[in-house]
Amino acid sequence: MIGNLPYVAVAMFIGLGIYTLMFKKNLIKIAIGVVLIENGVNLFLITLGYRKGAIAPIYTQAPSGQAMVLPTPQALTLTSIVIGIATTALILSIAMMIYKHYGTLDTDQVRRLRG
Amino acid sequence: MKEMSRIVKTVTNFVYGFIIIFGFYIIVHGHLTPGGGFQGGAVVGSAFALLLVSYGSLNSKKFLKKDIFSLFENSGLTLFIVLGFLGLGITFFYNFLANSGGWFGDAAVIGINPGDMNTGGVIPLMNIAVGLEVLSAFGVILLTMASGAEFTKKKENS
Amino acid sequence: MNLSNHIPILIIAIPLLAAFLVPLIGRINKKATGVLTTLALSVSLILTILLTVKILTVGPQVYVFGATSPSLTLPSGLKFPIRIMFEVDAMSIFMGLITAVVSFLGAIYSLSFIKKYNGMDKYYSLLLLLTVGMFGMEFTGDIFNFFVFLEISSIASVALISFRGVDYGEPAEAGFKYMVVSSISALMVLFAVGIFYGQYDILNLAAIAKAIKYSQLDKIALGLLIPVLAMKAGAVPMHMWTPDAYSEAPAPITMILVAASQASLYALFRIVFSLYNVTMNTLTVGWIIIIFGLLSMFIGVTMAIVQKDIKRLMAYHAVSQTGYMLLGVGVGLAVLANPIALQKYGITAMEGGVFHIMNHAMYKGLLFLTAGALFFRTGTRDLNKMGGLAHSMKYTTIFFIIGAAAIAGLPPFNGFASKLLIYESVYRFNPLLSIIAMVVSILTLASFVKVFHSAFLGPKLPQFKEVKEVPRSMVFAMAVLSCIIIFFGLFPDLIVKNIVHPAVMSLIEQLQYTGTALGGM
Amino acid sequence: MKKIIFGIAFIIFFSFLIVSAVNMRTFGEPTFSEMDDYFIENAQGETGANNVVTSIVFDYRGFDTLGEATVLFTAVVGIVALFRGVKK
Repeated sequence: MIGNLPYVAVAMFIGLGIYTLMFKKNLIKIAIGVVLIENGVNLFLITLGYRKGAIAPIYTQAPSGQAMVLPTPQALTLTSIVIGIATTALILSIAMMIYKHYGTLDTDQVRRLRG
Repeated sequence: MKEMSRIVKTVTNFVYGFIIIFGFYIIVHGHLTPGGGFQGGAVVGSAFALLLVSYGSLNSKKFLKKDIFSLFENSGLTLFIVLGFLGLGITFFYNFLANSGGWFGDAAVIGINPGDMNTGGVIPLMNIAVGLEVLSAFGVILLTMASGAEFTKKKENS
Repeated sequence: MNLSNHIPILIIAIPLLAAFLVPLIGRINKKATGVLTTLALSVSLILTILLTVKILTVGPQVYVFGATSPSLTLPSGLKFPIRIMFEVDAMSIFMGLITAVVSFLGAIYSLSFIKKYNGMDKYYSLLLLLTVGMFGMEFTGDIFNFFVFLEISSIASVALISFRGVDYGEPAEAGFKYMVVSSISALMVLFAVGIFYGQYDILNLAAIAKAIKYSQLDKIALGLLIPVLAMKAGAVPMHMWTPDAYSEAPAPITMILVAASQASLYALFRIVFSLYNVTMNTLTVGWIIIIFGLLSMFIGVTMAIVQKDIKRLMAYHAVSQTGYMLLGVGVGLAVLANPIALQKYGITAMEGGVFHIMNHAMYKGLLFLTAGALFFRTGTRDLNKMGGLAHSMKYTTIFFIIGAAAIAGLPPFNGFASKLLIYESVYRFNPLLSIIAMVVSILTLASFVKVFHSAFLGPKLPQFKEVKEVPRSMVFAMAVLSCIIIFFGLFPDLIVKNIVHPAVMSLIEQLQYTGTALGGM
Repeated sequence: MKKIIFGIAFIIFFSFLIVSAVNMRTFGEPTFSEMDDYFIENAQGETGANNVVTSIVFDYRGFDTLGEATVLFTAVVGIVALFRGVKK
């Protein structure tokens, strides 16, 4: 069980994010929920690439004689972090526009005002 | 956003140059040291955020122009996809400069080496293209959302 | 340097290059952005047709990025591919054809539809990026690449849905809802990519299909992927975003959004058929998809009848028609294990479902364009306020009749052809299912008669006196769609035999999919 | 009523996550790693870059990075389109 403690942390992260997404009413809290899930999934990707007692896969002045960590998850996580920035920026600017039109960030009031 | 106190502005004037230089260092040395286009672009983007916060969104419009950033962004991305197209003779993203002796073409010494700038083929050019795109993307996002925040707040007190 | 084996990437790279150039050209003159968009999309339409002919004659195409030759999948004695690969077989080019036609007509339609709004170059850039996202989702053979293109098409469609959000409140709210839904689905796809990578250390779809051992984790990955991709496709339990997103987006964008949700439907079929195929017990998974289909059909149409906003009504019909596709292919999946039943009615059910994807994209697109034409002239989407528009908008009325007849499944139009295939094959699998399908089809006809009556018939209302026909580019787009619908309706077996059947066979045979990628052909 | 349905869905979803966390191989010992070993050995030779991760990001999986730069570009165009009405 100790072996996959990081994966349990990932499960907590994503569970928390899903909880905030489902049960919270404020738009900004929903955006935070999405960011939580993103960080959880990125953590999951990165923990898949670790090799015990290995160093980063860069050959410039690297200490010799040590194994190297798996490089592909780092490339995948880099891509998904930038995608996370893009989605977060877009969600927050849409929340700003909703606040401009309806004057409130509460999803129930937004639905009632929309009529 | 209102501008910050005098002290913050003087420290920002002093510091933001070094942050931008450090960001460009990470972009250009992407294929040797940890980092690359995205991480370097983010560092330079943080310098723009520092300027925006310390000078406030109204008078930071004087030196952070949005349409120059969007021009850089489009040109950076066009450079990136043209680099992809140039390899079309063989396949789309073919690294035609690697080990070809010309620009960025030296073959890297296999195994642990001190790192020679002239290696890596197309990768340094792509790093620069993506770094340009990311830093201007951050610039545009920061300025647009800052002026957007002004606009939405105005509705609140009007 | 013959470009013929570079076609798969050119279909994506040219619209992408155009998307980056459109804001630059927009600085010089606004008019050129629309022309450049239409040009880029027409080039990719022509290339898609060329690729379709090539695939139906030669066989599935593979395109490896960055390798020394486009078809070198396994470099020098490796057992698994290391580079990203496009694997275009009959099913993915079938979907690519829909995307190309729909986006080309959307661009032509919006040449005159979008004149009223400012920010035209941003609109065209986003339209091109949405098309690139859909092409990428359909052509790629790499699951992480599929996640990236899923994300591009989601963000582009969110930005386009909330394009009118500057002056109204509803588009922003619809965009927010769709953004949250597509973020969750993209992240769960990424979680499934992590599960596959953690176990097999490969990212290529064909290589995973060969290495998969259907362990406990793969069941979880399947359990995550099916509901999430069904949510993106608009199946019922998670369809709350569909009515808002489809009704708030500009009309040409709604047409492309329909094709975008069908691209995630295609991804669901690709994962279920090419990745898992017989390793999972196909009966239960088939029944799960059938239940999704039934729910979508029934709830979609019952919600649609009560609507009074024309685009909301059509959005609920889109949900119910997605149910038909899920039903057809679900039946095919359920009998995948026993070959006798598969030969008897499984293949015809899948042909009906897959053919229905093409037909649905055509006539639902036509209906949304007619609704857009009404909105363009009358400025309202509310059926109670509209009336007597048949007097002044002759062409739009004809196109609406064609679209409504096609969606209800009346004989001379394409809706009938694919629904008949579904009815007869599903009847042999389980009679109750096809009875429900027929009832839903009748309810669809009822709701569209109501729309036709309230929007077009009736006396000429005073406030619509000066309403005249829509500009030529919009009429042209609607005319092309109606010709396709009538052509497919009159010669359905021509289409089914040489486009739909190879697509279905390429889905069913997993070895053909893994062979092209790993056979190193 | 809605809360109960959401609660059940949340419980099912969370059980999926916990089961996958428990069943996944132990952290730090990858069962298969041929693809990554290939990258570690051949990246320097084929692409000439010392940083193996950058050679994957830009050369072996360069198309992902093009897709991802497009994602960032789409988000920027979307945000600018959303705030285009704001007077400068």
